[in-house]
Amino acid sequence: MDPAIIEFIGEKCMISIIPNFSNEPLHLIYGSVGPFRAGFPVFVPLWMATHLRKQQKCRIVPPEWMDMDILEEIKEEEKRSKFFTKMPSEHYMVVAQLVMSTAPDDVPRCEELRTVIKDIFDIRESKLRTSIDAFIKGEGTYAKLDNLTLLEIHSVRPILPYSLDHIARYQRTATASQRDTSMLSASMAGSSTGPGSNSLFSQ
Amino acid sequence: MNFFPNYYSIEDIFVTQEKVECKVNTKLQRMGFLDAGAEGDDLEPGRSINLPLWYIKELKVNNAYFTVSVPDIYKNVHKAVCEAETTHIELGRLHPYFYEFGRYLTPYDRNHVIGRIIFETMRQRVRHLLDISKNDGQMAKSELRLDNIETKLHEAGVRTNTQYINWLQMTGNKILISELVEEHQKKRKRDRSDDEGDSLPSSKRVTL
Amino acid sequence: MSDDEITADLQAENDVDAEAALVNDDEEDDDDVEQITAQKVLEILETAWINEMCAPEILPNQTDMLELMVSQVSHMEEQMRDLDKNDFRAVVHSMELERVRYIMASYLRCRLQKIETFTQHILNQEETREPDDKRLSPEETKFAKEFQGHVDEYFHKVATQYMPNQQRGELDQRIVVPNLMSHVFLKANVAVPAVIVGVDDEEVDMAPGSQHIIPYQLVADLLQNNQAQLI
Amino acid sequence: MSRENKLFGDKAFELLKDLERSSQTIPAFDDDGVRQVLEEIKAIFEENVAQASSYNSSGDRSLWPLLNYRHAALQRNKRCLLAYLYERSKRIKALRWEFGPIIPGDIKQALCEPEVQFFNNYSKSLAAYMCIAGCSQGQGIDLTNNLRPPKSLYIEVRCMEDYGKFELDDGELIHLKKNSQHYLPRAQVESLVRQGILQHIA
Repeated sequence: MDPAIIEFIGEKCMISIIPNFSNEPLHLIYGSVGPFRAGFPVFVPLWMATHLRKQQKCRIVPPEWMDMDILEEIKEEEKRSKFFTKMPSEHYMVVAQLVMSTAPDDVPRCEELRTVIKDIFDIRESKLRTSIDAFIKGEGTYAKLDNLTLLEIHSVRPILPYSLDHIARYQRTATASQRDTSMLSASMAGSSTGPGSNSLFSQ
Repeated sequence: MNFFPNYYSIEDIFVTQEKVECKVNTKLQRMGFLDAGAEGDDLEPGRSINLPLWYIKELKVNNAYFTVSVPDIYKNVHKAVCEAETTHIELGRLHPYFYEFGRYLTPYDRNHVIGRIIFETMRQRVRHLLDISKNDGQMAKSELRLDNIETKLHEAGVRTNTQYINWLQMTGNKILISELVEEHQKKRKRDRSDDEGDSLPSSKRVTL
Repeated sequence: MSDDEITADLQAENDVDAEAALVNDDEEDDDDVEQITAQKVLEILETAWINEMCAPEILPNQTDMLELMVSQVSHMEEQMRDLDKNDFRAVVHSMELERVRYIMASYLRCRLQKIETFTQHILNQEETREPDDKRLSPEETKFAKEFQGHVDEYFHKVATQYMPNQQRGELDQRIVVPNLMSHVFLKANVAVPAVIVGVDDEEVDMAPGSQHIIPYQLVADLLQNNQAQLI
Repeated sequence: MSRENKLFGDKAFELLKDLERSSQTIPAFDDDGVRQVLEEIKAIFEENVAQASSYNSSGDRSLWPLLNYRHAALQRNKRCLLAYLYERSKRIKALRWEFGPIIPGDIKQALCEPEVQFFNNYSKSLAAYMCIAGCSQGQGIDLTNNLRPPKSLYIEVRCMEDYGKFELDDGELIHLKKNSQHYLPRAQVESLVRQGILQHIA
């Protein structure tokens, strides 16, 4: 996995365009798109939208959530909430990135949007690192990650899964040797947090 | 990439190359070669010698020949571990394979603390690893305070972060020359300029 | 051929697909014919591809789906041949085909990598499996056996023929196996009750769409029956 | 304590350490090193056999720890040597993926004869697999292509060397001259970019 693959997966999202040409529907393997009528919006996969836009065959209609008021509200909510809020799109970063870089002219207040979306991602990413810390110190090897998008999950890959593998490995060693005596487990920092902190990841 | 040592794991072979201090319990015939200070052919009881982990790990914990002395490095971090203050420790300086070496020694530790210590230390330092992976390349290696395992995790984390930044700047999508081909081209170029360099009088080579 | 005819052909092709003309070819009995659209085939392949990238072990092969998709792709190529390569439709179809080819290539590469890493282990496991439960395709099995042979031959010529007293146990010790307890990211497709999530038998009910990080082995069976997928 | 003590297995470890340290594509096969390790293995084995038989006949257990130690040393030598070969086999496989079925002469020189054979065998099996991969009808999928998610059908490339004529699938002939720029189908020139003949500029 890398961002290019995550982008590839996100490019399947449907997005609205306004074509400047007319054509019969296209029967793609992934499903039919069209018919295309000049001046009328039609939904197409994101990869097709960016291609047509580069060929100047359409304008892209930014999704509803690409709006300053809505995103500011999401950002505030994300700051307030202890958990991860649900994003308006599973691939919000990919959609924003592709739409704003191929068609900045089609997006009102493009630069401001770019900043607020980056802010939201950064807030969530740093929240993710804090939650991971709490979860790991809480002796968890399992956690719920609801509402995190693929790119956000990817930001802690591979450190998170690999560290958990190591921790599990050393825990097995420790338990095997410690079955009888224990000199310090009670006084060990962190163990007092106890299980249950894995719920930090979601409601 | 995922750490799960097998027979061919270079990493694990490196760890098991490490030496451990052992006390000789009984006279061991013709094993004097293990003790540089030995006078005769035999290994004498009471001597202290360093043996490689690849041998130690084949012995039973309660074998009659040697008693393994657990290195102090683990005892020394005990307090920091209890206080959850391990992120400032230069693990790599304590031992290049702090975790894996400790893992092998766990059964020999009669106080049963090493296993717990490496486990707790790793748990406490994941946050540090995630954080330093965000500021790539700006820190000197010693500042990172990592052991070998952590270094690998850190490098992987930095790679993730770099890819992400490249993606944000839309520079990650080009097809690249294969790494091996590039290395090979560079080497050929180097070899060629070395050849030219050799033909120059040595006084001129300084300016090259 | 005019552009109209080609569009019509492609359309016809897809209309047939929509009525489920792609047929599962290993069933002789007409009643058992399983019908499936090209779109569905692509979805299955895409999920299999992502699962394969994220899973530590090799997963069941998707030869049937691959064959259907390969013939779909070549069929479409055939139909597009006479279209002007700058035609809007030709470009969009080609782009989609490139995406499909990438998924298939990446998927097979990923499997090949696992086969090369865990060759002996995978071959041993395949031997214990019933014909219907084989994870490798016949081509993969052939490749795996050849590959194991090449490695053995190399090792033999350079080293092992000079090594005295090789024991059976030593050979077993050298088998490389995947870490089934490695942590993976998982998304539940449906509600899955009572999934054991820890060594101490702690249980969790997974809601549809919920996401988790968990040791692979604890959820491996959820992938097999598509109750969940790796992400 | 002096570092002189002979613990066995040092040469074998060195093999591996040198290989690990090399950033080169693949360093020259260490013929001499491998031979030394094999000799050490043989020597340990023969000594152990001799002493084990005297132990069997006399029942004297006093050499048991020594036999034990040497057995571990023998296994250690084997492990290091085989890990050395294993790591090399991985790099040889990488050559096939990165350079294609023909590797540059100077790299080939770094391989010993059985390694060249391994490369050829691997190359052949891989090609056979790719021919039939995914379908029984004989139209394979080239797995050494399509390495990255596709973004566009055409890419802008600059030619890095005088390559000569290159024929596209539709029969069009392109003259690839050093520093010339072209707009070409991605799928058809991906491998030229990977080989460093073309550079992907946009």
